[in-house]
Parts: sequence; C-alpha cells; structure tokens
Amino acid sequence: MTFGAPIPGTPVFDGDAAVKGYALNKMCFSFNAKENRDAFLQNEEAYCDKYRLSDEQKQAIKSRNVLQLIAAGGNVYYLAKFAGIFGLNVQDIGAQQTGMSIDDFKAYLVSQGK
Amino acid sequence: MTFGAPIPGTPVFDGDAAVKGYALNKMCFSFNAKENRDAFLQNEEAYCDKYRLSDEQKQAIKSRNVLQLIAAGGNVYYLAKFAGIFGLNVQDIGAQQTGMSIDDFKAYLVSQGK
Amino acid sequence: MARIIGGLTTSHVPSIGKAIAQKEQESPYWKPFFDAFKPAHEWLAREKPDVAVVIYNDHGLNNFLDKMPTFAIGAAAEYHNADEGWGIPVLKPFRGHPKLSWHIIESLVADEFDITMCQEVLVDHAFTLPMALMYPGNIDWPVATVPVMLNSVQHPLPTARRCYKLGQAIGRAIDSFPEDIKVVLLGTGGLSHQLDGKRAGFINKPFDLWCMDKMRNDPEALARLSNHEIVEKAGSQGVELMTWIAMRAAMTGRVKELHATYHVPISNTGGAVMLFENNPQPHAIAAE
Amino acid sequence: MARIIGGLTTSHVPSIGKAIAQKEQESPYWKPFFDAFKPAHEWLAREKPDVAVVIYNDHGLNNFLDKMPTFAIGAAAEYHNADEGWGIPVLKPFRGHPKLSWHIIESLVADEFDITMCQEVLVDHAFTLPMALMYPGNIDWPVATVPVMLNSVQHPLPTARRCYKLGQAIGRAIDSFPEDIKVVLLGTGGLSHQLDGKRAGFINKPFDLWCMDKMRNDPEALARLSNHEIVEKAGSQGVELMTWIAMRAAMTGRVKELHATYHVPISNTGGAVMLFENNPQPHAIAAE
Ligand SMILES: [Fe+3]
Ligand SMILES: [Fe+3]
Repeated sequence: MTFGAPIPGTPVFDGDAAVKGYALNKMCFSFNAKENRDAFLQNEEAYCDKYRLSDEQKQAIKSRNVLQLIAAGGNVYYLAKFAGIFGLNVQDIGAQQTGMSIDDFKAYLVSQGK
Repeated sequence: MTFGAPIPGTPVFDGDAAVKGYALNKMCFSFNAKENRDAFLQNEEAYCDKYRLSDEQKQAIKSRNVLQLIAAGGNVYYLAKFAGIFGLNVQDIGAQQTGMSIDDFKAYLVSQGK
Repeated sequence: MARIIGGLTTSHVPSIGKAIAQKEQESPYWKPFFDAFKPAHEWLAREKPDVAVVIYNDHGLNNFLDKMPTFAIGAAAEYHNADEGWGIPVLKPFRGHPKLSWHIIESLVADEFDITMCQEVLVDHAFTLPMALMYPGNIDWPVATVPVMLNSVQHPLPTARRCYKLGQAIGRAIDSFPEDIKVVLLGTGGLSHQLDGKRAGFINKPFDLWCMDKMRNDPEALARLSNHEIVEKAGSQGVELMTWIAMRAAMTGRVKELHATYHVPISNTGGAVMLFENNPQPHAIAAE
Repeated sequence: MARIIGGLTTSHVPSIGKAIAQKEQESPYWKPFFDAFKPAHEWLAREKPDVAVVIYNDHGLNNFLDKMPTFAIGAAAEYHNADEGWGIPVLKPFRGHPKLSWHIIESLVADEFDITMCQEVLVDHAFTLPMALMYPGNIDWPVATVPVMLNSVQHPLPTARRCYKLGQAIGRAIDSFPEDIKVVLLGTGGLSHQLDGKRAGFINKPFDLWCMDKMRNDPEALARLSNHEIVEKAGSQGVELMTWIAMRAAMTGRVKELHATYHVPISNTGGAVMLFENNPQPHAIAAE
C-alpha cells in the first residue's frame, strides 16, 4: 500500500508524515485562535514545549523555513496558519520554497496562464 | 428513509432525536470530566444554562427521570454519564424506567437466563 | 419531491475573501474571476433555489488529524464561520436544513457510505467564499445549506471513483427527499495548484481545460483518474478536484452547461468556474 | 506476512471494571463470566500474538455527536483510557501499532471504505475491559493494539452487511501486511441488551444462542439481519452485535471454535464469550 512513485518536489502527507508531524500540526491547528497566536508570539519556546515539539520541529519553527517544516512532518494546510501569524500568504511561502523572489514567483504563476 | 415500524418501549436515537437533544447530550458528554460533574452539582441551573438546555430539558434534568430525559432528546449513552453523577448504574435506571423495584428488575434480568 | 436545478463549481482561495473585503472586484487582477459569476447571479435570481448542498474540503478549521473523516456531512440548524488565522472577515452564519441533511445521511449510510455525521461544523473559506460569490453584497443568505466535506488533507484520500459514487448517491438522496424544494449543488476546490514543496506554484492549464471539458461531456473520465495521477497533473492541492467530481456526479438529470470561465492565476490557483443546469430525466419526472 | 491467528468475541459492560477492581472474579455472580476466559488465557499464552485489532463501539468517551464517525480507526503510538464518569479505575495506556494501523486504513480507503482516521483516541471500557479480561493481573500489556470503532450511538447505524464487508476488508488488509507478526482479533459488544425505554432490561437468550450458532457455522446469516430486526430481537444496545459480525468476517481462513460461554445476566446483558482459531487458507499460505 503506497501512494505510488514519488513526484519530484511534491510532498505527500501520508501516515508516516502524520505520525512524524502530529505535535507540530496540532500546534499549528491551534493558531486558528487569536489568543493562541498571541501566546506563541509572546513566548515561542514555551508554546512549542507545551505542544511537545521534537527538536527538529522546534528548529524548523525557529527557522520559519517551510521546506524544513514539511520535512519535520508539517502539513501545508496547518502550516499556512503558522505562516499567517507573520502575515505571509501562499505567494510568500511559494517564493520561499522555490527560492524565487516574490515578484519572480508571481510572474511564474501568471506565465502558466499563457 | 425511516428506521422502520416503532418497536414498543424502544427509543431509536435518529436524526430527529439528535437535533432535539443536542444541547442535553452535549452537557451529559461533558460529565466525563470530574470538574464538570462537580460544577453541575455545585450549581445545577447555571450549568444547564451554560449548555442552553431547553425548558423541557431542564425540567427533565430536574426530575432525574430517564424516560423524560429520553423524550427531551437524550441519548442513553450520554445520559448514563448523568446517572453516574448520582452513583446510579444501569440496573437503577432500568428499574426506574420500567417502574419496578430494583430487586424486581434484577430478578427480571436473571429470569431471562432460565 | 425535491429537485436538483443545477450546480456551480468554483475555485476557492482565501484571498477572495480579502478581495471582497477590500472591494477589489473590479481590479484588473480580480475582474476576470468575479465576472465569471455574473451568469450565475442571473440564473440564481431566476431559479431561486431553496437549499445549497455545498461539497467542499475543510482546510483545518473544523477537522484535525485527531479525527479526520473521509466524508463528513453537517446536520445542524446553523453553521458558523470562524477565524482561520489569516485575517479574512468572518462571514455571517448560514442556515442549515437538518431534515434534508438527515435524509441524505440516512440514504448514504443505507447505500454503504460510511459518513461522519456532524451536528456542529465550523465552515471555512471553501464553503463561505463560494456562497459570497454566488450571493454578493453581504445580503442575508437566501438559501439554507448542507455542508459535505471531502478529506483533502490526510492521505489516503478517497479515490476519484469513490467521490463520483458519493456524488451519485447524494443525487439519488436529494431526488427522493419528499419536500417540494429546489436544490442547487456547489463543488468548490481546485483546479490545479500546489502550495507545498519545491514544485510550489505549479499550475497545469492544459489539464484544467481537459477537466472542464470532461465535466461537460464525459464526467466518468474524471472518475477514472488515480489519486497519483491527479497529484502529478494538478499539484498536491489539485486533489480538491474531487469536490467537482462529486458535484458533477450528483446531477442526476440531463445536464446543460450554462457558463464556464478559466483564468490563471487567482492566488496560486487555476481559477475555474462552471455553471450547469440539471433537467430531471423523464423517469425522474414520472416518479414525482 | 502478518497472520491472523484467531479471534475472541466478548460482551463488555462497565461493571466488569468494578468487579476486577473489587476482586469479585470468584463471586457467584461473576465467576461464570470470568471463567469463560480461562481457555483464552491458555491459548494466548501458547500463541503469543503481537497485535490485537480491537473492533468495538465507543460509548461517548471519544466520540460525540458533533462529529460522529460511522467507522473510525486509531493510528496512534499510544492510546489512553480515561474517566467515563462511573468511577471505574482508569487502566494503563495501550501501545499502538501505527504501521499496521496505516496499512489497514490505506487498504480500506482503497477498497472504498470511508474511514475516519484518528491520531488520538481515548479508548473506553469496550476496548479496555476485554483487554483486561484477556490479560488479567494488571500486567504490562503484551500486545500492541489497533482500535476500530463502529458507530452504535447515532442512527443511521451501519448495516450488518456493511460491517461484515468491513470485517472482510480488514482481514484482507492484515493478510497483506508485510511484517511477520501474529494478530489476534477482538470483537467486543452485545449480545442482547437494552438500557433505555420501557423495554429496558430486555434480554433475548434464544436470539443470542442463534447468533452464537451462526458465528460458528454461517456468519453470512448475521450479515442478512436488518438493523430493525437487530434492535427488535436484541434490544437497542444489541446493535453492538455489529462488532461480532465484523470480527468474524475478518477471519479470512478456516475457522475453528475453541470455546463458547453464554451466561445471563452480566449487568443488563446477555454475557457471551467465543474464542476462535483461524487457519490461513491454502492460497493465503501460498501467498506468504
Ligand atoms: Fe483549497
Ligand atoms: Fe456497550
């Protein structure tokens, strides 16, 4: 039982990822609520400890690096709520993951409509 | 779409009951936690108000009457947690619903094994 | 008997909510997408449906990994929107239709669909924004609603085939609802997009146009796609196509396309809108 | 390859927990029920399964009506028991087997079962007490576990036929798990009982004995029961029979009965225990 051949550059959030990322995703799910976003901003480390993040996950949170967060088991639907704390939208995180500037990433999106 | 012909003396917890009983069952579900059982015992009316029980449901809670609680939309799996607050088990609530004494109800259970 | 009068499929992205709040509907970036709904507005004003059955995917507002349903259906009297963490205005509550919800749930469970039944649902942007696009101007929602959620978060996802069958079963269930109401179907999601990984930003216009063509002429072809094929061709969030497939399969009558728009990009997504009319089959008319 | 070595079905009632806590196993009331597990103890000591797949119904500890799954499967590393409101001692946590859980979930979803996938489950007395009956003496649990929950609370309940098919699909999934482990199945619930309404206290010994006979010789017959028939004949909580049906259907090999006990009452319930051995079919052996 597997999803099939890996698709380059494309994470698949399967059972292994879910097991690995549970604490991280649970924390990110909590960011639906403003009081939790505020609590995170007030004391980031304490908040990560409360959700029992692994060292890899804490490091990934500290880095704000989406690819690292995914490698640590993060699911993009929940990670988007983490990004939201910093006012980052899906173009911002797209640019970060692809290594493009934001303008280049937006131009890339437009180019695919031609 | 229905469950079928009514079976005498046998409630069926279907969608209609679920809609009617939601607040009541939600309150009873909260009784899994000791602090909620204690809060109920401390101020029963305030606790019922917090869960927005209907007047019929409040009355049924006040009466401790299981048939009334079921008529008000209660589901026995959740109501059992309400009964638990008073140390009542399924023989106690069986006796109450059938109008038997507890000894008679227990004897009835035994008689069905003959 | 209830009657499915038609259906609308649309992309959803949170930034639509911001565009509405900031009144950017006429900006060069947003105009092509918002304009796509004008034919729907005319059609809705004329047809006046009573209930919208909204097939969508939750993005982590209502459902978490502790208890992730494959298929979940709301059966509440009211549904609330809530903060999703991105500062989009929270929209007004939506009326439910518990009787229709329970009728659909009973019919589906009898048909061997293993539904998660929900008496509370926080509806997210994938539900609220298509409603706001259909009924603009912050008016009181003129329809009751039934939310139907398909898992798009946690693999294994339901197969396209299973979503197609779910749609067919929903269609049968609505057709057999005894009240004389008009139902509009919504399918919200897709088309191609990918938010995560080094392939983030991937959009596949040829595949999207192929999907739209199949929606018109050969929806069964969509049911034959594997999940791997969909992720490969439509991106990891392109799996939201499942909502389109289920909605299309739920139209049980003769289906006529009234409108279609495709515009890239809206946010990171292939922005697509299709509007279909559904005319009951002769046998369905006979059964009324 | 994984191998299903057999299965045990048993009634569960909260008062078993009290009887264990108060060491009443030898009392006249409880002895016939607790004695029924002695053959299971010998069998388990000899066969030493690695994992128990526990098919049961939650009674409102883990699942509420806000989000009530038809079929839910745990996929966590550990499962905790908790206060259910009746003062039964909370039992020690149970080890999970996430790999087997996810394998079963993937297989079932591919087979068009619409599973709710759970990375946290509070396991209730229907899970914990059968484990305590199988492994008495407050020892460290010698098996990992996979919880499988069937909805018995909110109608529409899954049909007996659907539960039978679910069991078959679970059996196929376990048979195809690549690790060399031994799996024991548990089905916990029933038999006849009714807690609510004026018919409370209803037990149907002839029907229970018929069910036990069909478990032995003709499990398909159980799959032909309608839910209405089950409620009528087994009482409103007699629907927990579904857990027996699913567990029996999951035994994919040649099944041999090792033991059966029926004793009325335990609490309000027809107290039944059955132990089966499962010998892989020739083709299953060939596939190993
Ligand atoms: Fe989306
Ligand atoms: Fe039970």
